[in-house]
Amino acid sequence: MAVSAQEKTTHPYGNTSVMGDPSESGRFGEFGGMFVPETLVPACQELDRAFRSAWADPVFRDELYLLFRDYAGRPSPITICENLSAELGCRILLKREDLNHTGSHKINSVLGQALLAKRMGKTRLVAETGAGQHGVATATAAALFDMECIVYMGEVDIRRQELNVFRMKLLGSEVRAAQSGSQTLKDAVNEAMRHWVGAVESTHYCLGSVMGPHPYPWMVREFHRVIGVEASQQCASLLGGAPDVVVACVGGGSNAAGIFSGFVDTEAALVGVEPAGGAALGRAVPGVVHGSHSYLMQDEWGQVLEAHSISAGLDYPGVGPEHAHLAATKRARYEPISDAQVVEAFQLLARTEGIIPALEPAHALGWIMQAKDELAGQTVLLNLSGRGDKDVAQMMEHLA
Amino acid sequence: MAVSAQEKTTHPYGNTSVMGDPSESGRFGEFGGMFVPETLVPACQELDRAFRSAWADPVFRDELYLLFRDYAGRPSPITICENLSAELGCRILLKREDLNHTGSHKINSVLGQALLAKRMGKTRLVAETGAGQHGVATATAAALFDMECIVYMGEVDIRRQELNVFRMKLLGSEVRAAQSGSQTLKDAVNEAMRHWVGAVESTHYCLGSVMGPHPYPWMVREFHRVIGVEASQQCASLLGGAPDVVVACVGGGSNAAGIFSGFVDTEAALVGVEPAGGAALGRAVPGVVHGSHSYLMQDEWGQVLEAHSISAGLDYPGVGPEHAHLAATKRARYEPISDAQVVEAFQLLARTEGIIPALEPAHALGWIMQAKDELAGQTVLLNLSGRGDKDVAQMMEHLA
Amino acid sequence: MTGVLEAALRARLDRGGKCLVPYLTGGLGNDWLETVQAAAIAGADAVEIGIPFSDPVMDGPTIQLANDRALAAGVTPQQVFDRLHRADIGVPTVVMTYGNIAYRMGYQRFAASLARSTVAGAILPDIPLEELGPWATAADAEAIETVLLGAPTASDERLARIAQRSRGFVYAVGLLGITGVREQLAASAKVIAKRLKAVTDLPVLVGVGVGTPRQAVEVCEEADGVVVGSAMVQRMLDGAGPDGVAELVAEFRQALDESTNHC
Amino acid sequence: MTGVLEAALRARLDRGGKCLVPYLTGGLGNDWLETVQAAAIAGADAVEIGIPFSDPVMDGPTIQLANDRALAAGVTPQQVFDRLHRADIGVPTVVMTYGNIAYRMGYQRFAASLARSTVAGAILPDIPLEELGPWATAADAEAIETVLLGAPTASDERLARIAQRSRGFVYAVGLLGITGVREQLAASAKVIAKRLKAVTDLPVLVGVGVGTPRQAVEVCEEADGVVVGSAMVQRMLDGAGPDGVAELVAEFRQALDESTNHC
Ligand SMILES: Cc1ncc(COP(=O)(O)O)c(C=O)c1O
Ligand SMILES: Cc1ncc(COP(=O)(O)O)c(C=O)c1O
Repeated sequence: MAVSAQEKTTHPYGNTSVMGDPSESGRFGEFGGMFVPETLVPACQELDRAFRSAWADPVFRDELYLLFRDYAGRPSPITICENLSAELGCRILLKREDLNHTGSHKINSVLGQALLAKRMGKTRLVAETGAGQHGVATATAAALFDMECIVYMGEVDIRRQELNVFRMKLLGSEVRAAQSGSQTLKDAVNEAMRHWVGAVESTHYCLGSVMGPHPYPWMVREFHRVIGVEASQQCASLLGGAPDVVVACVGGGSNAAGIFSGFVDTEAALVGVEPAGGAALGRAVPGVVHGSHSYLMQDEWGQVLEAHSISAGLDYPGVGPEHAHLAATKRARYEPISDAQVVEAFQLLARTEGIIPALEPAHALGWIMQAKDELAGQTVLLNLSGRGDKDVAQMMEHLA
Repeated sequence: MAVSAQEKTTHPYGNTSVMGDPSESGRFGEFGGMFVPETLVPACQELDRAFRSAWADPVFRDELYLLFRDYAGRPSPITICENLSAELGCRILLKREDLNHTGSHKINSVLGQALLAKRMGKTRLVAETGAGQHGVATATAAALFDMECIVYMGEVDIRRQELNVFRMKLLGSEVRAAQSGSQTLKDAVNEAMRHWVGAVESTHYCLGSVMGPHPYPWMVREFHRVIGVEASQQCASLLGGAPDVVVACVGGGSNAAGIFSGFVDTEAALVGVEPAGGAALGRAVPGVVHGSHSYLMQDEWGQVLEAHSISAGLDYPGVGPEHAHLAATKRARYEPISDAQVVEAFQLLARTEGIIPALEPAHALGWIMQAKDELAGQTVLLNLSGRGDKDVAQMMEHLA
Repeated sequence: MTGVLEAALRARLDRGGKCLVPYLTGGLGNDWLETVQAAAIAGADAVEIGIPFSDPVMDGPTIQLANDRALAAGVTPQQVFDRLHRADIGVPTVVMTYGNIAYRMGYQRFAASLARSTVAGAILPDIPLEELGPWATAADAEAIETVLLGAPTASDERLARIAQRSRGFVYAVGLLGITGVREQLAASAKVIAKRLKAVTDLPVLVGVGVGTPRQAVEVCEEADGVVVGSAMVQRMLDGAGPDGVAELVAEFRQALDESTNHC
Repeated sequence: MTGVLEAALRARLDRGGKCLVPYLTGGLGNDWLETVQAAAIAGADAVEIGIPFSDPVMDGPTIQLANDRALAAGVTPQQVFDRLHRADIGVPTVVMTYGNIAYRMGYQRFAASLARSTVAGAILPDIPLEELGPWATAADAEAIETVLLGAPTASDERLARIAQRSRGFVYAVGLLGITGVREQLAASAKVIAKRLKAVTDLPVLVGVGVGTPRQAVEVCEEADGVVVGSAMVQRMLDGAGPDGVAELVAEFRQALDESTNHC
């Protein structure tokens, strides 16, 4: 079974686990943990136990594998980009998460979490969403598993993304406005957590990235590990081994964690690309918010700042703790990219390869464009985490 | 190689070929042919020769197979719909063409045609499009193959579908308005043909369905046959044989032809579903237009009528000649469905399975809903020809 | 047996002249039949009468517009036939329409209707040689001369087969493209005329892209004559009436006659 | 060694009374410190002072709004400390804020700041038992009493561990949910109080969902007292000023006293 093929990665980078299991206290090096209101601690612990047991259970893995294959359309292919490679002077391979059902990698984790929630006897899902990608994915899983679902979305985002709101409703979910704070993603996380505090017994909080309290950063990464497992097998057969560089965009960090996990034990350089206006890793200021100890954009007093990015999916001021660990241990590097470069990349991929990327992975391509001298002659695997359909209207206005 | 696995189908239904090769004169029974201006006859004949030679060439098939796999994301899975089956009382399987790159089955034919055009030394593609699906797919292939591309679209449709116009431009294509007649799909076909008449030496006309002059109906069906080949193998392993019923929507008829071809030599009932307002097969009035002899919506004098459907992709007054043949020989039946039933089906699939279908295949589901008494206990394979993202804005207005 | 269309054209050629066949849209305006008659008087050797069709794929914007206008006014093929019936035109007529109009009426009924209206010939541009059988049978039975098109894309061998099956004349397609007036005569126009002349004794008339008397004269260095469509139809659309169209026909006539020193 | 917070609460309990701890948002309005003082005079046994945080996940709309307003006015933790420094309040104070405020300043510096401002205790609701180590070390060193929360979702065994590590009192979370006034006292409120009482000698005060004097009296059938947050903060938001808040504190005081026949 493809999913379970690469059960354990080896950890050649020091004695703290590098993309292996976190410590007992849910830590990757010094990052992670379970910084949640007391009411949620038993729920997180229950989830930790349930996930450990499910993930060790071949029946659960089989079920998830079948969902991945027969519902989500996995494995996603790797596309070798001849035209783009010629243009940039390095060999570019795309891991095509854009071809998954609902159009991004998000479906991997959402199917895993819904399956787990069902196994735990939960009947409801609650989720946060920014632009709506994770909300639509969660609503999708809720429809499939016949679960009630409530999605929190910032009031401002609800107005900006009315089509995704409609999608979630079509899928049978209820969308609720997060009206506090900046009324965007981080406030939706707050509201979803608050909702969870009040409904913790019947409800699973379906978190959208490798963030939040333990076991989320680990669990969500494990559900996305399929990206890396597939990609490493595909690269083995296409390239005879790992690529020189693996690049992914980083919002919370789930797609990056998924693909990095396939290559962390190889010689490949791992590069995460953040929006310049939301570079939690780039600034490297630690904090404890939304459940974990990680890097966080904040002012001198610890008040959380708003991130700013052309891409709603990267508009998050924090980042998953495992990335903080990968950055601190220097196993991965993290680079900022400007909105303008992202727009260039978005257009370049469409024009040269007939693939309109989501703005999020266009960040990763933007970095490749910018670093092309450094990358000359190398083989670069880019995680194309989602398709650009959701961004086309925005880009039409932007480029008008 | 999966694509070539089912090289020849047997023809148990009479002595005219049923989804085998057409006759020398490009006919399926009495339908088909090459009704084009003299200028285009040599081009169609050249295309016929080129296609025959390419299709017999394992190198070409391999190349196409790799494109299908590594670029378009094939094979598309089959999803067994537990919830929907419980609701409708028959076992429903979906062939997931919605998961293909660009979101519908259209990519199959477009990759085949572009690869063939390149092989023929053509440097330009011209295409017609209605709502923009085939136009976007063609523009995609043009970008990938680095070919010039011009897409004709009705002036009215250009206004209705500005996002798809923008997509095509992003992909490097030029979109031109068809300003004559009803300014919709059939006029775009006229304009594309006119353009082809004037540029026939350098240009391949990348037709969007199993219509037009020979060899298009045959060639386009052959490129889509991958749907049926995969599905028949998948059904063999899932069901131990063919399903009881195979259902697909019919505009020009390409997705239906693709999936039918995998089951025409089995006991499975084949059902094509047309919009009630565009039921060329339902009315069964023959005509010769856009290159072939087939059924056609027309007035008593032979003037072509406009089709009316909630779904732009089925808004075409004609139908591919092979479907006329399948109808005349009773190997397939064709059923009309109302817009209202389509909207129900659209919502039902989203709510029960977490899959938002395109409005076109929602026609096929609408028929299943309507015929559920007849279908009770049967196994029904539905070709989910595309995803609904393109239709979400329209449905939001419609359901508001 | 030579048909009336061929005979009329041969008569002009025998006199050392070049043939002029204006194309006029049937049913476009109330005076379209008068326009046909005026064109004949002004020097047409035959008149091509378009029967409007909803989807004219060989036609450019001018003739498309003429079609759309006529159809919007409710014109039907039958009405065109009815008005041609026993109309005194003085030169042979040939209808031009698309396959589906004839097919829908039934090839036999269509051919019979033409014969009853004393139309000499028919041009169905989307019924090429390979598909001609059923129509040709019906047309031949009613002695309707079916004019076939020969285009630059055809091989010599194909042109020969086309010419052989054509009746009345061979319609040489002057360029790769649809009907419409161009600034310049395409180089292909004389080439196709020459190629066709090499394989047939029938009159070879060039159409598509012959929009001015100068172009007509130029192409007639090789061709036996011209079919002039969009330029004529544009006059009809402009509301020039029978006189206005006749004037243009006369200009072409004069130019052609002068070029051959023929009157 | 019993801290001042615990001592003050025990004193009330020893007199046969029930403890009342109003929660007030630090920095909300210019008169917030006067409001704290007025609450003390009106009968609070201690005052909980919220330090505004941008992302208060345990708080409902009322306290969120109070946070947002105070932050919009530019309040910083340091300003709250500065005003508390040597202010004469008359009862112990305990700050409530979220982990990141303390973490960002540095746990030691944060604890030292509290001590310098004679704040007796601290509540950091998103630093649960498992994550408490570094903060507890810093707090203990400065003799800051860290109040821990015990929630209905915890096992008895967990409640015992929480109570054992708590200082000052144990904060019993009255319901599954965030702060805010409810119509009815949740059934869970008395249950959690009883469960905690069974595992600790520390005062057990119920907070979250105690919004009226009646609810306070009801829950004190099991609990040693109450923390009243949103109801108080709502008065501050309504602009009731020190007197308006004091009035509400007095109502709670009176109801609790009457229920115990204590004065
Ligand atoms: C396509 C796509 N990529 C990336 C992201 C960012 O999330 P993460 O960093 O967790 O992969 C999102 C979030 O919405 C997304 O939609
Ligand atoms: C998703 C989808 N299905 C079906 C069709 C209809 O085409 P056909 O009948 O050729 O399959 C279209 C046309 O745009 C389409 O987009």
